[in-house]
Amino acid sequence: MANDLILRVVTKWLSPIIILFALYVQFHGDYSPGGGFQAGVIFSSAILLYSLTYGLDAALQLIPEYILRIGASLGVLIYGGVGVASMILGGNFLNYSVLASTPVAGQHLGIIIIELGVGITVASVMVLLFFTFARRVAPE
Amino acid sequence: MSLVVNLVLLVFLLVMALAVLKTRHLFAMAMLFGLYSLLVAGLFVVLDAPDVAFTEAAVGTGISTVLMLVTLASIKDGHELVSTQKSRTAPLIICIIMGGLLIYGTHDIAELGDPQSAPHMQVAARYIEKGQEETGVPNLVTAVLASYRGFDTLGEVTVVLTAGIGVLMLLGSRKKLRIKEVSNGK
Amino acid sequence: MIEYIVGHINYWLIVAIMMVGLYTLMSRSNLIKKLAGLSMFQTAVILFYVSLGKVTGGTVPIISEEYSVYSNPLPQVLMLTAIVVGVATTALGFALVIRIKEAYNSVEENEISAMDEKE
Amino acid sequence: MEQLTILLIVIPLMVAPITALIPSEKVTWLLTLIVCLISLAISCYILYEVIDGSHVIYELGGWRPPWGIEYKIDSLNAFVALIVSAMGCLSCLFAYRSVPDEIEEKMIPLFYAAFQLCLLGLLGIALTGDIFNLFVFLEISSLATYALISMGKNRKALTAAFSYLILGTIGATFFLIGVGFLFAASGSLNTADIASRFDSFKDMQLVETALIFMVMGIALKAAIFPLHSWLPNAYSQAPSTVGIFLSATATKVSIYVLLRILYDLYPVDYWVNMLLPQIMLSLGCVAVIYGSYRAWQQTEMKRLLAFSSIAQIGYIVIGFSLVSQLGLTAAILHLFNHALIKSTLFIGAGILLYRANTTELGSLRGLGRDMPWTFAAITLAGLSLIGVPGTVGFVTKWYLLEAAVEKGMWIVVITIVLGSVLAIGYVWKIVENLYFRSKRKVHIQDVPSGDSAIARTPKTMSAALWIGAILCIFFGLNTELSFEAASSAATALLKQ
Repeated sequence: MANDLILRVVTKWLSPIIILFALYVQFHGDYSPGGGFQAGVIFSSAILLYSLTYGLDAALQLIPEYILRIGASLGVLIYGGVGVASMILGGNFLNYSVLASTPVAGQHLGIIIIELGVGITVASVMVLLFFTFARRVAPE
Repeated sequence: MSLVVNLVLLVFLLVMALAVLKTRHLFAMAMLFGLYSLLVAGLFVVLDAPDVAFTEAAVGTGISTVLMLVTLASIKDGHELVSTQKSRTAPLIICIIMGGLLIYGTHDIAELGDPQSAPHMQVAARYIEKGQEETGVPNLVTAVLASYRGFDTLGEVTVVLTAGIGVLMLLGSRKKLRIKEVSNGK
Repeated sequence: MIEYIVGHINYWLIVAIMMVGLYTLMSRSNLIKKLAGLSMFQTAVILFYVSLGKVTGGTVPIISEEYSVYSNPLPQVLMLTAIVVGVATTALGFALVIRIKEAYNSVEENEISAMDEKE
Repeated sequence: MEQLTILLIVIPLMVAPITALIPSEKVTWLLTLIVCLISLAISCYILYEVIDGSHVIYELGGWRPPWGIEYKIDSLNAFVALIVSAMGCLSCLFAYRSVPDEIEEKMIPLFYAAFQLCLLGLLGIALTGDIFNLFVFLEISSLATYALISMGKNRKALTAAFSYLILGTIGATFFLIGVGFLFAASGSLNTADIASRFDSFKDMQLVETALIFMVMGIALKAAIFPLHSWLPNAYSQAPSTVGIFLSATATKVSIYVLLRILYDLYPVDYWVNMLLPQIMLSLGCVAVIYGSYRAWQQTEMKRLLAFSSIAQIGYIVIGFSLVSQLGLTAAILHLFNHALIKSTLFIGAGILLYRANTTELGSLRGLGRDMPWTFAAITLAGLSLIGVPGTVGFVTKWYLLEAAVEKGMWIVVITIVLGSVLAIGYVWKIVENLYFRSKRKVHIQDVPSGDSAIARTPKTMSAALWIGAILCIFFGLNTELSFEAASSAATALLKQ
């Protein structure tokens, strides 16, 4: 597939748009359908598309595996970290109300941060899954 | 109207499920499976659940189907064997009993869309009433997901991480792992 | 009677789909097909939950001034989690299938258990 | 105090992702051990606080139940959390030398991360007061378990993990269906909330079906008799460390969930006339006989122990199906006692595997004479399994017999005695092969792997084995401590 000009051009144009859409879904999830999980999966589909057209090695150059591993852990740590931060600030675990001056602002802030954590973990793990599986297909 | 759409989609879905069951060509099955997920996503839209539809479309039609295809490509085996040894009556009987039990259970379930049913009257009522006020987020699904039941979502992210770790443990090494052909010690 | 059927038929259909999934899982020997059946079974359960959240005349649970009746967000939230759990299980299952194929050179349960018994 | 309870979850949750990234087997092992020890300390403290019948309530996210998720910890929660974290410590101690021997070096950090996630999942199940949250943590522990089992050396480990994955997921999905039906009837997911409003919807068929599906799903995960088929392969093919941890905790935690459903979520008088106790009781009895008999037939030590687990689960099922304070106490006490006995025996089997590279009883002949101390500890644990006075096994069987006599169930009494006789048979089989059979020509020095380091049992392994064996005797002689905890837990369950 890597030699098909149309596919290559379309992928080049489409991937950034998909990533942009993922970012929209990520940060507009409070007002419209969507959120960290959906954004993560959409983001990973952009990378999937790229690696299907340009090959696994090219995609691995774009995003090396160790970054994905760190990302997978980082997302959970961000989420848990928000919980721990709210404990340190005197609330219960995951009580975002204490994170900002007013409870509602705190809630909103907390939700945005944890959604980001979800997005990072999901995107990393989904891409990681695909890479790990796809490596088994590559002729050795 | 939405009930009719709902029923039509459900019938399609049943047909699709039967097709997955019947087909012997595994690549065709993967495609049918993707279609099945897409239909489910459509049903979720009819049921006012765009968030779930979004996820199902991305996960069921996207990730699951892609993983299934990659697995098929990796094992290089596109056909299911016609198995004669495995008994099919026992599973059929079990499924009929389970299905019968479930239908027995749904006897006194509230009708689809009944606004007076217990799930709407109890816990959820407060989310709709005060959700935006308390969390500052108009999308109540996000509000409940991230705040009221934020701990579940933390668990969900942990599940994703666990799956990632598990798959890396299984397929992570580039070389094929040496595996003993016989049980230990023999 | 007709009212009863109209009120329940969607649940019956969902149960039927659930059981087709379960039957696929239990009666087939091919491991990939088993996983597809498992996934269909779970998806049908998810569908059941989401159906519980529907309110007639309601709309998507995103608060806005134009609407006053909303569908129930709770089952939707629960099922977002369940979908993720489902895909995580399926991914792990596929990884196991690849390893089983490498170790046994087969993905048919019958053949594999025959090989296991020989040892 | 309240914040401590959540730390039980938060610590493994924050440490596991970090563990997965550290490329050092020593550091990751140390982190895991620290996590287990801290969990043990916290759960001991919580148990100490609630043993008088009080509760610790923790509202996650600061939301009041039933809108938010709540932890409402009584002595049963704390007791189960204690079992899980104590067994975590024991298997972690054993892991120090066993894991590098069995797992590919590159995978060790991931292995320990998965181990911590499994611990996290089991602790989460043990603490939560919300049935959907329970499902989420059930899946965390299950997914980690499937991955851990598949790390076994033999290729059979892969098929064992796969069939466990299929059956475990069916079980979890059945549970989810049950939760959905209960939610359709009650509109709530909080255990206490559902229990308090139970009368308003108890006549619905939904509620009945919900109970059946939840019990079936969890029985599958707990390997209660006809649904046990995944267990023998899963436990015997898993790496030794995993086998120890799972045999001591996984089914125990599932049984705990069953107790919660039957005694807490549903009122006892709802199901006591539904034939359910009779069915469970007969399944328990069949499990005792069947499990013991199959164990006796086995020629491989780990498989023998796994079948014996099915029988021991049968005792626990008998205990709580008697529906009495005493029976319930015996069941809960046996959760702890059996965890202790089985983990000790699995540690013994793990040491034999490490030294002799096999657990086939035929190949182990006479090995006990070369390793007298290991052999002595295995024998002690074996005696506990039979139920010899002075050991933990005796304590539970005694209470169980008393409970059965109290109810006038003579068949149950006969079953328990018969089960013990069969237990003598299969424990003797181990002892006989290890000590009384003449040695085979193969000496441990020239085992197939031939490593000179293997000629000695590592200190950490011996320590784990002896801690287990001594505790078997300690809690067999000092019954007050464990009995008080179990009976307080039983009271907490029956009160509601």
